[in-house]
Amino acid sequence: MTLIEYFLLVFLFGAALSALFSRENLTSIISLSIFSTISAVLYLLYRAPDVALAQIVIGAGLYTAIFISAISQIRTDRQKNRPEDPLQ
Amino acid sequence: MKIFLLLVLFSGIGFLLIDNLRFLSNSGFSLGAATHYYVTQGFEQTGALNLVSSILYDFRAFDSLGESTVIFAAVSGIVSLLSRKTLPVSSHGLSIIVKRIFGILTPFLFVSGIYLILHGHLSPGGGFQGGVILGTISIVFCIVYGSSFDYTRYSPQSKTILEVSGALLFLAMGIIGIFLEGFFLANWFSSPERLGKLLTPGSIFGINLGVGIKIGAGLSIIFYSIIQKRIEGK
Amino acid sequence: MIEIKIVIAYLLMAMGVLFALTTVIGLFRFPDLYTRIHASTVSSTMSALCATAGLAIYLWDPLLSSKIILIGVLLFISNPMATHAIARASYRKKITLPTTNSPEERKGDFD
Amino acid sequence: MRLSFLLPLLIVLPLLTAFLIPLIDILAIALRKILVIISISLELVFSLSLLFYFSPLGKEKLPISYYLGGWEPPLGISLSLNHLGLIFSMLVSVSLFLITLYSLEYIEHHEGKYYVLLFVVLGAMQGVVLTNDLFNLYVFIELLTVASTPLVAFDRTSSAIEAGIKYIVYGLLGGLFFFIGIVLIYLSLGTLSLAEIALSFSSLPIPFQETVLIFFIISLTIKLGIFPFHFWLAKAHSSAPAPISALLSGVMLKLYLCVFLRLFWVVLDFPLMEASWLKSFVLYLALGSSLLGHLFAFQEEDLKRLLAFSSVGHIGIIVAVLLVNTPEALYGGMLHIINHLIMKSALFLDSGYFLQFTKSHLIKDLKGVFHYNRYLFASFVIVVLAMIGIPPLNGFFSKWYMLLAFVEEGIHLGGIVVILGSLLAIPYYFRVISYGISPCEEKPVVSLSQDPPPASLMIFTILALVVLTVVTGIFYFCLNPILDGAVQELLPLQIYPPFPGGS
Amino acid sequence: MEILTVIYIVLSGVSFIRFLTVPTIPDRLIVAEVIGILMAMAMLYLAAFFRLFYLVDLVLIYSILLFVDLLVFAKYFEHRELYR
Repeated sequence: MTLIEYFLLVFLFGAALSALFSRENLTSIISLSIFSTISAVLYLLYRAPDVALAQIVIGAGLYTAIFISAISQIRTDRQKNRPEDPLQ
Repeated sequence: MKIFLLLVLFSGIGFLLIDNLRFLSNSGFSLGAATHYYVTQGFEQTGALNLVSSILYDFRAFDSLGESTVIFAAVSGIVSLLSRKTLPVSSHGLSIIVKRIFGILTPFLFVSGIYLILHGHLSPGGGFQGGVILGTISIVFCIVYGSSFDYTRYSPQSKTILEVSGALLFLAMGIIGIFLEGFFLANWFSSPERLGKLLTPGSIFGINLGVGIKIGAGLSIIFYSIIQKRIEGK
Repeated sequence: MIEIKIVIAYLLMAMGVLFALTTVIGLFRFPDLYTRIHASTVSSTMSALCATAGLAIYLWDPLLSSKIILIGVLLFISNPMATHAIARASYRKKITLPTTNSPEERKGDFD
Repeated sequence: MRLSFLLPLLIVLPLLTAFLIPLIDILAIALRKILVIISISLELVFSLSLLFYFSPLGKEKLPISYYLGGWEPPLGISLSLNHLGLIFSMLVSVSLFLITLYSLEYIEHHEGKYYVLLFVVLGAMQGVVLTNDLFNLYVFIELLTVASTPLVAFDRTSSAIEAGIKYIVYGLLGGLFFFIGIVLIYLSLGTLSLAEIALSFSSLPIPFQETVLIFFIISLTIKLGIFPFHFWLAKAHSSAPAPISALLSGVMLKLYLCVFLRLFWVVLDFPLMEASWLKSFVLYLALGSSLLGHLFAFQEEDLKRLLAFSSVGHIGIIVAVLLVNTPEALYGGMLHIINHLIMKSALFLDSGYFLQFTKSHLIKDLKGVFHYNRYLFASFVIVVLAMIGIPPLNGFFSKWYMLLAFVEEGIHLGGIVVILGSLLAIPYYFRVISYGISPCEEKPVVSLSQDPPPASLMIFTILALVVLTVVTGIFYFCLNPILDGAVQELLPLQIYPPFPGGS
Repeated sequence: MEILTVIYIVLSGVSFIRFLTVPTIPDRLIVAEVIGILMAMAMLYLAAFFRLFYLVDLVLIYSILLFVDLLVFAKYFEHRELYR
């Protein structure tokens, strides 16, 4: 079981790096969702079902929706002709 | 320059952490008297089969009060920062296949959320997780059926009332504890023979319910205030 | 009797693993998006069904097996739905159109 | 010990009010002001009753504690109150009372959410002061950060939003370091109660202790705005509305100083810190930060940024003098905490009143504000004199004690920084005053034609703070019993709170 | 049971390599879906291996939320906004 732990940790690290260094916002958020899934499996391996449940519920259900709704508010260059309104 | 300084700072901190964690894993983690008490006496003293829930909502319930107030403050702040825009109501949604299938799936989601909240003291889960699932249902309505589906049925005012009533339920549990046991946020679970039943007459049940309602309504409010957008040309 | 049950369960689990392997190979080998959708959805749904059915037979406990089968049914319903949504979105955004059978000819079939 | 239920009540009452305000907003908006006034007055009354019941003036002796949920300290969370907590609890109640009264007339939009956040901040502040549990302390600090960020960005101009983003990023960064420290302590000691940590922290190996100390020091350096992390502070404190600037710069920084005092003096091992390089490093860092703050304030054009940078200077000198760790130094530092709270709140509230009439916050646009309300401007001048340290006012005495403490311990750089700070403060404040008094014939201010808005409560709060300035200046020795108790608690070889004899 | 868990986790890890090399965003969505399903199966077998059967509830919740996730992504990808 320790071998699979190390494998999951490497996998987790890859997902985190992919979330950091990807060019598109959407790709980073998908990576973040994968990240939360992997960490939930890790929590299950360590037998912490409460934490795993919280991680699944928040990471899969909520983070992505909130993050996506936030990045959908980012103005592209085309729409940037309203300087008086910082929150769009 | 700034990035270089930050790198130096963080690498130093990482080195310190690794060094000291090695010390910790050599000398063994110390579990204090409190942990021993939680594990051995937690069931009888709190009436919750789920130890995590008993620690969160009974031994350290004041922390949970603070944390749910963090959510409350975040909701208030987001609403006050983003509330100048009008919500464009739309009922496009996704295709008919998705709509019908989510008609089937949503009851499952709802039941599992309610289950997590009500069985918070018996199985893993609790108010927070169940509340998040209830909030997710509201998000799903917006995604699948268009934003008018949820907005016309449950107005922001009713969601605010739900959120506030959840928070007040939490405080009421604490204040009832003063009258029954003599301490704020005391658990008024009194009969050990009811250990493991669903309707335990304890404050953990009520606090779970309050936190669940509050978190669900609060997250729904946050989502709907973030997706607000001014319609072009109006 | 019990041995037959266990054998069937192991057989189903092995089929699940086989389908999962097929999914991953398909993800790697297929050339464009729409064929990869085939690989992922069809065989991963099948994999999930086989795995849950095998586990349910292996455990053979009324409440637990019904819960596990419920998971399989939910995956069976919702996995094609999600793939449908993704495929529809990518068709609308005109991403990696297949070279033959171009969507413009078959416009009515997709809506 | 019957009255010890006041301790949780001090935290729960503001939270209850905050939860009730949205409900009241839906039912009847007119009731909101009444609820706000009643609640803040009740809070003040509770705090005063604590003062007159428990303090050296009263019947019962400090410290007292309250066990939440009836669980004894290693199991559950307990609240405790000693002299230090009494001082800060009083300060928070009184200043929040005045700030709330001020903002009843100052805030124009989204009043409901404003009061919700203000009361959450009040509850979190009382929680930070009163709690006796490390993780609970972290929860309340986070609550403070999260609840005050929307208040920083409350004007919703682009600069305010930028300041809010900076504020929350640095606040959460500081909270992160704090959390790592908590994790290290919990992994090694297995307890979170401050009293138990204080008992057994020195049994750990010394490099480990130093690591924990470094994490807490980084965290509090970020939160207090000491030199390498000072840049977020001026922006955040200057672009908030005036009562919030007073709250942040006057009260919240002092609250982090309270955390600083409690953590390093009584919980963690102060003799270790004194023995190692950490103490002198932080001391000279704070002195340099103080000098830099005054220098930045000297060349600043914006009035509120000037006040914020001056605040950086004063916080640096207070941290430095507290680290000297003699009774005189602790006494002078705590006196200066109280005085700086009063003076800075008064200055921010005053400038909030006057900046209503100008078109921008720049100092050169302040021309002629003297003629709107001469009495208030005179009060501004009085507070500025106190800030510089003119003898009969309160700034003088605390600066004098700090100077004495520095000189007695042989840290002459500290004395030089105190004097230089005062000398630098003279020109930059007098520039403001001279612009204010100068006539405005050649360049009328934009809103000159308007009558000043009816602002009796605002004027009342400012005058109350000015009266406090004068009174604490002349009768500063009235604070001596409580301050002496606090200094006695902070000196080494004092065990933090008593376990037995709780409620 | 544990060998099945290991197989599913390794398969999802291998498909994560494909996640990094795939050309377009819908491809990534597909790969994420596959990873999610494989991980759900891994969790299921883990529950059976540990004999902690309340973890099955957790997989149930995860298998629904995964598709909520994918729908959010698909909708954002299609419309670049969520309120429609």
